[in-house]
Amino acid sequence: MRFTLTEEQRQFGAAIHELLTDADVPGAARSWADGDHGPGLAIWRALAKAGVTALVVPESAGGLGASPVDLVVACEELGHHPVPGPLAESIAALPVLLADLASTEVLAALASGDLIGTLAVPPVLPYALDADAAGLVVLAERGAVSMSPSGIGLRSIDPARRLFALRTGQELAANAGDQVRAALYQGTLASAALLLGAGRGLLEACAEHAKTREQFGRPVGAFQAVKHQLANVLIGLEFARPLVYAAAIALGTDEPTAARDLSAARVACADAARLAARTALQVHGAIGYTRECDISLWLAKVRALSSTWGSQAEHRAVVLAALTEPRTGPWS
Amino acid sequence: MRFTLTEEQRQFGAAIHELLTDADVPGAARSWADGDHGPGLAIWRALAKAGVTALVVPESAGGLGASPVDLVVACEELGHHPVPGPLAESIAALPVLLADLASTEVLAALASGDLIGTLAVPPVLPYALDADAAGLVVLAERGAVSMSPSGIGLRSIDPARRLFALRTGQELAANAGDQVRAALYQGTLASAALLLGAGRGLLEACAEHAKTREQFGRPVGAFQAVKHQLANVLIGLEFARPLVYAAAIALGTDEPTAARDLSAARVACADAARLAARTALQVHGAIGYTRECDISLWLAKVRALSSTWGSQAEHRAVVLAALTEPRTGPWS
Amino acid sequence: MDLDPDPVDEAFRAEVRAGLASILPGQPLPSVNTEEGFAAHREFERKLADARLAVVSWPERYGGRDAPLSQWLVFEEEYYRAGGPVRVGQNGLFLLAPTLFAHGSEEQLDRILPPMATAEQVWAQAWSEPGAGSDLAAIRSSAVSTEEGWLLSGQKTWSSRAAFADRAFGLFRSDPAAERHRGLTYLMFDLRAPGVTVRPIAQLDGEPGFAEIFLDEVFVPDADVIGEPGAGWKVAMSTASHERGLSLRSPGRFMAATDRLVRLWQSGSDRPREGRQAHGERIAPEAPQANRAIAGREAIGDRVADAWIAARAYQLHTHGTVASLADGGTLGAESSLGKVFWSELDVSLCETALDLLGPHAELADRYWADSYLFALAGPIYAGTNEIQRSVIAERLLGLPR
Amino acid sequence: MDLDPDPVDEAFRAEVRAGLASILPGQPLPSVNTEEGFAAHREFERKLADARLAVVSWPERYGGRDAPLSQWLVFEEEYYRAGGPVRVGQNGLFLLAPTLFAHGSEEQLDRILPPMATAEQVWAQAWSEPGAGSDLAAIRSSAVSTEEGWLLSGQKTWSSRAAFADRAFGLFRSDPAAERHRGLTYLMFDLRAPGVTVRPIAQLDGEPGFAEIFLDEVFVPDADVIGEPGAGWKVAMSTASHERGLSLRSPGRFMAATDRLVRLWQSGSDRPREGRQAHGERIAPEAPQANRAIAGREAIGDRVADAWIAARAYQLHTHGTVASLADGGTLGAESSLGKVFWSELDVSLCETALDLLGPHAELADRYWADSYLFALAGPIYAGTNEIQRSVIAERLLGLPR
Repeated sequence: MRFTLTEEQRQFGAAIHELLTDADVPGAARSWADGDHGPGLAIWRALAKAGVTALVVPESAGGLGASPVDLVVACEELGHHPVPGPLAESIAALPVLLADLASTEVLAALASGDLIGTLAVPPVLPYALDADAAGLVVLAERGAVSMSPSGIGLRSIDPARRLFALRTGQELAANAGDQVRAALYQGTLASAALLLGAGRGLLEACAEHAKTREQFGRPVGAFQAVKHQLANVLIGLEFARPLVYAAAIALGTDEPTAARDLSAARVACADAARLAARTALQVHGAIGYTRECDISLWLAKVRALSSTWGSQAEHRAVVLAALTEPRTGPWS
Repeated sequence: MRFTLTEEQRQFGAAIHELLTDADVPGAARSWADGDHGPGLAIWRALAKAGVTALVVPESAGGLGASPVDLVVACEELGHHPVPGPLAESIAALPVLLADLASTEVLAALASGDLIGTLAVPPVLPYALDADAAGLVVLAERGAVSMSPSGIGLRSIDPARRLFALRTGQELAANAGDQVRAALYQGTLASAALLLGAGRGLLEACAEHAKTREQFGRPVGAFQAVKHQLANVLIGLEFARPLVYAAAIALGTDEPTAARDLSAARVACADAARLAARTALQVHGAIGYTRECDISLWLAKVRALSSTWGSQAEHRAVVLAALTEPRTGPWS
Repeated sequence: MDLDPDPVDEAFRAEVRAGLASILPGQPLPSVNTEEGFAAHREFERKLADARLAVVSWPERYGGRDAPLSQWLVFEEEYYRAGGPVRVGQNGLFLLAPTLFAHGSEEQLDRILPPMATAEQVWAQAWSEPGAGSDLAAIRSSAVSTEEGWLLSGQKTWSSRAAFADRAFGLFRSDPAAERHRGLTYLMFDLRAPGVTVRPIAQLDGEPGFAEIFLDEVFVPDADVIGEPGAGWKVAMSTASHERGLSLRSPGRFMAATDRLVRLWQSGSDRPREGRQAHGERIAPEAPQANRAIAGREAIGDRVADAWIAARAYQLHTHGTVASLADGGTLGAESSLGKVFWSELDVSLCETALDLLGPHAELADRYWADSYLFALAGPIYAGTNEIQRSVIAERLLGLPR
Repeated sequence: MDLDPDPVDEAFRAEVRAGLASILPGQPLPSVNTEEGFAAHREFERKLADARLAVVSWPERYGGRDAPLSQWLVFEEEYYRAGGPVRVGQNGLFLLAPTLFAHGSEEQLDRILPPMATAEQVWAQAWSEPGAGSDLAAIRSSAVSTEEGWLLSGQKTWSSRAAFADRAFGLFRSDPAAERHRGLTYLMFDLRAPGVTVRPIAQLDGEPGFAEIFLDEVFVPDADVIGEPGAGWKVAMSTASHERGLSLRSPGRFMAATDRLVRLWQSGSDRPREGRQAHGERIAPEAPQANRAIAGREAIGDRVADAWIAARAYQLHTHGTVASLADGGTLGAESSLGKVFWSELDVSLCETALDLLGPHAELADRYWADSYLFALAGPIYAGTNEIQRSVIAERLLGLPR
């Protein structure tokens, strides 16, 4: 047993972090919210060059066939910064869903980043995220998978997310329940890592703010109430992270505990990110309640993401069921 | 509407507080725990003289026939100090249970304090508290009420509580479901007020400790972490109290919402008292973990009392059921 | 001690209910944070004033009914029950007016209250500054005394309603040599006066719910000082207690929201029960099937129960406060207890509803999503909950500063 | 990155399991806080040492197996899984021994470790003083240097195991002119030496789990100073990090407790599954029907899930720490994260179990009631969680002091 990232994986994460630090991700997220996908798509291209979009695509189709652990490494950074667009959908769920259903060309295009995809899987995932920015829009309903004409966009409380209810279109497969479930698992794993990253981004912003913002003649970070709240956020994140890696390992090796481990990771990551969001708002005060403040980029995203790819109640129920009646999973 | 105590009720509460402040209640509680009921019984006699034991007994039987609000006033102080013995049983539940079932002599003896009673109502109340200190031990099971020979005493985590599993004895009534339920309601109300009082006792001890105990060169109460924890305790108690009075009013006027109001009050009082207990231990540190420290008199009592007279889960379920399907109550 | 409804209050309730039913708009009004919506809300306030429902607790001469506090609570219950629109004039009605009643001159009352009641004049608050948030005593905006009055300069921020309001009130440093709580003066000013620049700030929901106000030698006559010059802190603190306490968050709001939460839990829809029409809400209720898909929702039941218990506790606690005030009591540091309690209750009940809505929770422009974003501000404004907890510990528990 | 069990570790696990099965008592031992129970626990430790299971991670020459950290965790998992008794020697094994390995002389290691491993000598800790709890640097007990050694005077308190232990270790002020962290010396002393008075203190459960120690010119030879005189704070801090971190609360404890909680939730009984016999526990498992009567227990399911998730997180986090230490990493302020996490997890999982037991929860001398009382001490000792949170904020997040 060696429960730690390889040096290569660390470097991969650091490279994505560096790439995104140099890019103006907050600016791109704001443009995305205003309907201008340009800067965001430029970041996607840079990420594609770094291999992020190819991770989950099989090697046979031009992808990297990487492990779910690599996906987690990438997604934590994508949430950390926070990159707009249908990340869990395009880089995690769809490559799994379509591995056997789509042509090599489609998979290769997903891998190269030339094609961005999104999907809806009602009722778990009733809306397709950012279908207006995607070249591939997939609907999976009752085991049937089809290409869908994208519908009308609905606003999310996260202005950088637009949601689309889909109609059935050209059928890709009629009986793909197993692939759909596998895709949901992979997307859920990505969402957990995205939430973890978002929590980290929020905490870092808080620490920075608490060191510089002064009230009552000293930095707000010198007050015990602020210290202890931020310490709790760090504790939440630090103990959520190993659960995500364990879930990635279990998913990658198809362990019978994979569903349990995945749901446990999602519960912990979403709880930790929610605590980070609540705390960030409290530590920032009114400035945190504005669009101008970067923490707003994470606040609503955490709320939105933590209720998609399964709700907290749903994932807790999965864990409980797995503990008491082993071998059940969500969406099975 | 006038949702405030009368001047008379305030004075009644103040008188009990004064009486108990002058008595050595902590000493009596420790003796009670050691099996010596003497000092505790002396306090019971003083309370009887002040009218506490007669409150719920009908006037026709020599009692005061007072309102449940008066009972709450008294019980908050009894929890506040904290008096040992089967309080909710002897001064609240039994007078209601036996009003129609027992002789006037028995009721008059309960009222005068010459007789201390206790009861078990399995499965809600599986053990009779302090049967070894009671002259009247009652078992109510499946609607049947009987005088019971007291069984073997079991230790509670509160050393001042001894628990007795009962066997059926001389039958008082075969079909007294309504009276049993009414008795449980009255006892639950008393338990809520006892918990509220215990929370207040804990908070006052904390405030005193925080003002005098110094660490790092200043009183620990000057630290924000201590301040904010104690503020949360006060908030919990202050917003639990009106729920208890509302429940007392509803019970007294036999409102259809009585069961809901009672359960709401119990949930809030037990939660507030539990928070007070946890916080008290944290604020006191190691000294709070000892028998020598007075807060130990409340700590285990809060834990014990908050799981008897219905659990928190049970009472929350009652509230939820009443909101969605009005006219249901616990134990109906 | 009783909870029996007062017959006079209940008669008043019936009148309020009927009055509101006749004037509440059939359709949700557009957002108060748009020019159109602001105008629509102002227009609705005028109708409320015409029905003598705008300021029921004020003296008749200012447009009120001299109603006791208990009836003000009845009004609030009915208003939220009916789903009435956001009160566009709330800064004036609930913050400035109580200050004027306590410290204003007869002339000020006569001049300011009537157009406030009709929303002819809508007020913004101008408390915070970039360097003075929780630490309000760090105010640096200045009021320089001149022969004719005062010249205000500096920057205010987080001014709610300032994007479209007419006038504003706040604290200014009138004695540059004095520090912190001393040497501050409470002043009112015109948001359209020369020297005033208002820059709207987009809130989390994207709307300009508040703004920055830049002041450059803005002239204010002496008549617009409230209380004594230099005594502004004391004057403002009486308002702060109102802001934290009863007036800004009456229990009616939470009872109505909790009622809705219970319906959402029970049926998967929070549409009003038959016979009750929600008026004036911007937002459609959730679809009936919305929460049906949420596995594991049973476990959320406890949180629904807790939300109701807390809302009920807040309502009862308020009844107690009303009785205590009627007996001549005053509202002091106790209002900090309520501030922390209602603001956390509000967030928690919205979060519970969103969790029940699962993947539909993130849809914007819905009742619960909007309420949630609004609730998030509660623990921050009117003195952060951290500040309130310190106040509680020091003033109510006697802990050392 | 993997979680595959190491075959060598698994072979070790099998050996531990078999070894424990052969020596664990068939009946719960009497409480370690009684004279009889203390002796029984000491006797059990001797058996453990005979089986070379007492100190698996120590060098062979001191009674260990030179086992890597991963095998120490395996040992702990098996020990808790089997329901092994409280380790009576834990103060020595988990606090003093790591300090000796880091700062002790060869002579000290040779002299102190072997009888510690066999529990021939049981150690108490003597950190706190009446005026020095959270603020450990306020220590006033003195060590006066003499020609032959040191004379210790003063008062220690909350010394766990001191009522029946043989020896103790702690910090003493050796330079009366120095303040706070400076001028302290780390010393070991005999609890039966002339001048030592031990006064047992009754804990919440009524048992003398700790004691006060009064010292009146107690002689200690130079050989019983650990590290340099005056450098005691630095020496002690290395121990403190161990106390907070891995060694005092290995994940095995929480996985075993959570397993039991799940059974309680599921079946109303937490009796071990067939084929697993709980050894050495003082307390009988709960009766099978105990929680059947608890209405509303469904809502507790989420808390059961959360307890398991947290225990699993702690276990995985520990695997990460083991890997990081194997790569040459060190355990610093990060141990504060674990301290807060495990201590809150412990309380919360016990509270969940008690809530499932309803009115049976308060019965004393049962597994969960005992565990709960024990868990309550967690957020207090080894540095209160408030202290830990400040350490986390300052050292890991860089917030100003």
